[in-house]
Amino acid sequence: MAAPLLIRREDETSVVSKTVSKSRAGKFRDGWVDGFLWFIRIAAILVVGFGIFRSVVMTLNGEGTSIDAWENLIVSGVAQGAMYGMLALGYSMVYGVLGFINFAHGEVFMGGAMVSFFVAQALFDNGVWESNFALSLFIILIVAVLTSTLIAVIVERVAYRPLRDAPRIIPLITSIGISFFLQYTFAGLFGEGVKTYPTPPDYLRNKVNVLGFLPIEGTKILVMVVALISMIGLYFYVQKTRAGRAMRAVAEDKEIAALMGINVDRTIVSTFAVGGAMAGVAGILWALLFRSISFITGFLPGIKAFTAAVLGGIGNLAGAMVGGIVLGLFENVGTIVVLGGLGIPGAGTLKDVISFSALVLVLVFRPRGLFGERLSHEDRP
Amino acid sequence: MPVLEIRGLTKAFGGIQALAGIDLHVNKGEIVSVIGPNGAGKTSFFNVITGMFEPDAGEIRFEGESIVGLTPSTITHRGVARTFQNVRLFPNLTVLENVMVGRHSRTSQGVFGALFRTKAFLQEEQEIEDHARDVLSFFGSRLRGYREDQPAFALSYANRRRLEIARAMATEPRLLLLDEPTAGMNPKETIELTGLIGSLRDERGYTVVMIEHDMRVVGQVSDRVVVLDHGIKIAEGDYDTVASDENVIEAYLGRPVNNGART
Amino acid sequence: MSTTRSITDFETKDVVIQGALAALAISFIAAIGMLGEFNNRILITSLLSLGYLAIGWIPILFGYRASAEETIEGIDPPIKGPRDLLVGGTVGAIAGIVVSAFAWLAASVDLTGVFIHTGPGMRSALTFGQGIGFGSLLMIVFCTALGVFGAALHVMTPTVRSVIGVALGTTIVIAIFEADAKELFKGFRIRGVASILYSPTGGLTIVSAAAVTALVVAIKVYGKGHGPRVVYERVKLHHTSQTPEMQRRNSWIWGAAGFAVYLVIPQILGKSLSETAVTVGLFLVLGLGLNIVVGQAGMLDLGYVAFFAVGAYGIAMLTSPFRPAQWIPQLDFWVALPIVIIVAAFVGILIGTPVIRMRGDYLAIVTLGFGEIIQKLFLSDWWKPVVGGAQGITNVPSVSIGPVEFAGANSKMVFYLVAILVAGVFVLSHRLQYSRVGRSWAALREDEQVAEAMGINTVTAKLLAFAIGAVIAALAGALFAAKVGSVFPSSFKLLVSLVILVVIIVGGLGSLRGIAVGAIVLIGVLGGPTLPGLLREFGRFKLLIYGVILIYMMLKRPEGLLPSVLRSRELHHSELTQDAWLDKAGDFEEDEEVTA
Amino acid sequence: MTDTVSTTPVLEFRNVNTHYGPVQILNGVNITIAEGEMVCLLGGNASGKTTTLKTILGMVTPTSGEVLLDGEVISGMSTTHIVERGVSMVPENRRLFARMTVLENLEIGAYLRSDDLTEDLERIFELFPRVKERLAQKAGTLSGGEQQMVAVGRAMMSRPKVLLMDEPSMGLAPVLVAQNFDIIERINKAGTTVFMVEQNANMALSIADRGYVLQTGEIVLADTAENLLANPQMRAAYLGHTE
Repeated sequence: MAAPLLIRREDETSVVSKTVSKSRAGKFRDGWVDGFLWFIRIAAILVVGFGIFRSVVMTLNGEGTSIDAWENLIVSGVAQGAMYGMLALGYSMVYGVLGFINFAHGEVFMGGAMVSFFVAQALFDNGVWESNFALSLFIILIVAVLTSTLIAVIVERVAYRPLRDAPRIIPLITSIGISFFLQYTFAGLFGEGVKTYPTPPDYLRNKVNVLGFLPIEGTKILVMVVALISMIGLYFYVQKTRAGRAMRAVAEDKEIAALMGINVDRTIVSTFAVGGAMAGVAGILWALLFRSISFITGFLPGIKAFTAAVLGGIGNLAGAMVGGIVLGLFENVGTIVVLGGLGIPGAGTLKDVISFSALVLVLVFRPRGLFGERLSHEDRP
Repeated sequence: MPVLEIRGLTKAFGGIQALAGIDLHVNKGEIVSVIGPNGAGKTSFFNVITGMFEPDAGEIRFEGESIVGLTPSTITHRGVARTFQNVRLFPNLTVLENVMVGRHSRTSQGVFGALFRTKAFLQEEQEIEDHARDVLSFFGSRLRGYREDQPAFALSYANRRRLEIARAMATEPRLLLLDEPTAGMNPKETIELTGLIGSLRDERGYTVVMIEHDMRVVGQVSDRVVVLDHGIKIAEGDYDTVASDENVIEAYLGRPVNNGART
Repeated sequence: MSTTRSITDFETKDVVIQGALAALAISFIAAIGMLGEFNNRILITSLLSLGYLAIGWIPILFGYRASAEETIEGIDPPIKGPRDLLVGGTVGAIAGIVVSAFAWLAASVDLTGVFIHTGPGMRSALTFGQGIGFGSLLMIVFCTALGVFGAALHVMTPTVRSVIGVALGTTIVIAIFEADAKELFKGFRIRGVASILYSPTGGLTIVSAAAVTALVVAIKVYGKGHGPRVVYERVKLHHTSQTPEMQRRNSWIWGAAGFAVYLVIPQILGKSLSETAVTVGLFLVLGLGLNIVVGQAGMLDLGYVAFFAVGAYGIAMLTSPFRPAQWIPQLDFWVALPIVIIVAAFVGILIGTPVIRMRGDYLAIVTLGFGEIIQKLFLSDWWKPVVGGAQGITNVPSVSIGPVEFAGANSKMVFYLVAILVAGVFVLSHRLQYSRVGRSWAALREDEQVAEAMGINTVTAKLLAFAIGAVIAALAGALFAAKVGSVFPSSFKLLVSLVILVVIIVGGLGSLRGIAVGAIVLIGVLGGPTLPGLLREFGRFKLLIYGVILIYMMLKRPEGLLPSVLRSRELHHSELTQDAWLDKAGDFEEDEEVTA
Repeated sequence: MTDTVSTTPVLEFRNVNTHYGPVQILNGVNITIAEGEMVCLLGGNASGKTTTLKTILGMVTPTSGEVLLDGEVISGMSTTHIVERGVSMVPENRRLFARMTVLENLEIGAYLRSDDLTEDLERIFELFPRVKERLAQKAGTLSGGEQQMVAVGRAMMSRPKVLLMDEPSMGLAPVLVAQNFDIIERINKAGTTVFMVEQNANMALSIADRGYVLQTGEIVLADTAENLLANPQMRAAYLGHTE
């Protein structure tokens, strides 16, 4: 529900003050709730701190996680985090502009990865995959980006645009429906089986000594490089181009943006398109990292990427990337190190618990995220 | 003893000083009007009293006890009720339900009573409904009859304002804060409501603090008028004193721009 | 002025778009394998299969839509006539041509490497088992005819339309629910009817289909003034004109009648129908519970399955002889239940506390996170010594009251328990809604700040909703564990939360009747997250259809099938009136801190 | 149409009625603004000022009557088109894009133009030298007075035929209000037609040429600024005195 134009809107100073006074008022209001929240915060710090401490001590004593394993965990964490980050960008952008969580974004990502799987398969069958991997990668990247963009734009047009003025819980629920629809459409069209991308060439699977001392798997370097390039491209687009400026203006204040003559509808479409394109890139990164894909691949990474977006401060693009990497590290390192350090068995099975706990803790500790800027939407009732 | 006693009340939002050390007291059975230009800090004043914001400094005593730092619901329970400047009803609830919600802090039945329809529960429900109807009757037939079952959003603007006052009355306040009660009403409705505000004091014994822009309303019912400007009390006294105060006229109408000589 | 339009008076572009959309929809249904799979299910012998029903409605719908004009206020719609039929036929023909092209493509290029369902099965279904040439012709004729039929539905008077619609609808429903109808006939000891209606090879015979259709038409035409709606209105009128004493006496009679039906139902329903009824009942309980949190208190909880899991696991851990943690004493169901309820309420408050200050959508995502955390913990090696990890807990004993055992295998008996629970939760929801507590939730949902200013402690009110919702879900879970006899983490996936949410949203958030309808339509007919519904054939496509229904409802009818008054007010009336209000409010310049 | 070109008003309301659902907001409003004029619309709470502006900008379509810009009917057009045709607004409370730099804010004001902006920027720097110093700063970090300059500058970047000002005195300290009105006056003297909605009557009328008074959707007074200032009804409306 857009506030009617010309209703007085808080200026920046009072926005800041509102948070301040709210949090302060909170201390007085519901004593025990705040007490409980503080209890959670302190307990979380103690538990995590203790886990890390014990792990470090164990490593130094030569038991438990080895130095090599630490390195591996960190590198995997960053690479996986870069992928989450790419995906988080889409959540962040849509949230920034329309103010709702687009649950179906994970499916946009899955769609790109799924369609380009068939292209990869074809390239592999023709031998191109082996003989010219760079070209193949480029092709599947383009296919994934185009597919994801197309899905994102269609979804916006068909499902979200008519709901522009509905209470924002309505598009949220709609996006759950779209998520179901896309998942089972892909399952229906392409089958429910798990599809496995052809293996990348050997030189990518071997470890490369970065800076002479840090051995990193080639695919992971590739993932980080692709993510970095996409991020720079996106940054340039959003910060330096006319369209990007319009996008930011619409995100800040749709009504005033319209007053400037910006076509708000078109800008929103382009936001979905860019978010979709980034999801397409993320799909390829997923393919490089995990290689296998099925129709339900999108959902969990989707939710986790939303966590990353929240972690970094939703609406903040650089924050989304950083949030992704923090989450990736948390998920990889945290699982083994914290849970291992605490002596909890079967830490591997608790990976998702770790990421969702991260989500809960972030929202308890710092709802605005690491780099949280307040968006105009957040001030809405 | 004054019902409400305020000392040195201060509240800043970012750099803007909404309230800068306000002193005020309200005696039992008084109607005190707070006037001042927009942005003078009037609504902040209400928000701080009702606990929606906590003051930076200062003391608020209601019936002798400090209410600073209490939650809004506790303050309502103590006996302070308010209306809102921009009319905030529960738009989809019916007129009657809106008022019944106001009885919340004066009633106690919980899940158990509701589930088993205990005698106490049924009695209390009846009491809530009767009281709500009684409060609505204060406005004559305007909110009674078929209107009771209309959703609040279907009411006319003036009726919404009336309903908001009724809802506040249902909390059985000993101090009633009215935020621009006649705004948006036509002259006829304004006159009618002015009379009702008077009878809030005279017949029902409420103590009222009222923010109001319409000086005719202020003039007719106020026992005292307090003028705020930029968070500071610039005048206080009976209506005539305040209305002829040069400072007040200047602050209210605005000074002509000095270099405003046109070519 | 109404005008007759010339036969060529239509926008070519619009017609082509409608035709293309229809073709897309048909090809989609074919490509996901629905057509091929459903084609094996005969509805009317040698006339109609479920597969052709699945695509046949599309040309009808698009033909109807293309011929219908948007009614513009103040301008009389043009007189309907042959032009509309032509438009409908053209749309159908375009659809048929494009679909045939698709069939031809699938026949000449092997697409099955990518689109796995585009093999011979689909091709032969799209060409009616004929060669590609003649088959295409048939498809074009099929679509054109249905397009014309759709347009004809638009052209005919509403009365005729409704007669035809109801007649065809009834016939198709009787055909679709063949298995269930047979079970019912068996229950009523009139098995003979089934053998008359249905052919031994499945499906209605042409004769019986025609007879059913004719019968319904006859009833509709000659039975005017005696239809169910008229009777209902009359009963209602009669009811409202009664004195309170009469009403009270009548409600006793109704109650007794209801109880009798309740006792008899499982005897009539066969095994599979009672199984479905039990599933519907459990989801209805869950839906009503979630409705308290979402519909009444206005907090979108996406992790509701967590409480369902707590209830199920709680009972399993306390009552199963094979419980992994043998140090926990084994208890009787009725002793364990209060413990489970208390634990569930506690978990509800525990999860509720950190989230109640969050804004709506953050609350949704965090509760979703909690739901996932709990499911993953039940699955983990960490908790395995207590909850059994992926192997779950088996041999959960069934519930017994005295000598009567509500055994898991016997769904007829479980029905009795579930029905009591449904009734109890129904009464609870209803009574809460119209009480001081319910009003405080309503106020909270409408405007939290004002609710607080009216003396409502928002923290307590929200946590109360969470706790009550949790307890209701735990009750359903407890019954579920006792019914199935085992609990596995895979029964408590996020999907369950989402399906419950879909049920209450499709039915009508906040409307108890609506939720009942939602549960029956979705869970009963389509099936739950894992369990099949009456339309077993839909198994693989269930969630796809869930998605479509959800999107459609959000776009066209966000208040649900049987909306609560309050909810539709929120969504509709407010569109008009509130605007004016907001604008006025906008003119009231506020002081510094504008409403948050 | 008997109007000759020279007398064609820049902005004109012809008997405009506006409804929200069943509620009538504007009731037969007639307003005429000639080129180069500064006209103010005065009115209390809920008088319909907001709706008047919304109607000009195409966010509300009149149920009857029409709004003309330079003799051309603009009611019914989309906001983008109306802005393109030369209407621009300084919104109440400025509403800059706080997270963008001052320069970006100014550039976005000229979003619909693709020609060179240097000249316009120079013109704005000339009017407000302070703005030039702050170009790289985030708009949200500016002081209230500076923000107002940027807001006016942003609106001027589209080279509007009419500049709408919505409550320029709202929420500002008196010294800033004076500064603000000074800005408006300079803009007007530099040749831009200004239509200002204000409730600070004295202030507005001291710089405007003419004024309209709106009450519950109807124009109740329309006169030159001097006459309005001297009008006893005005004083009555604003302080409740009947003199």
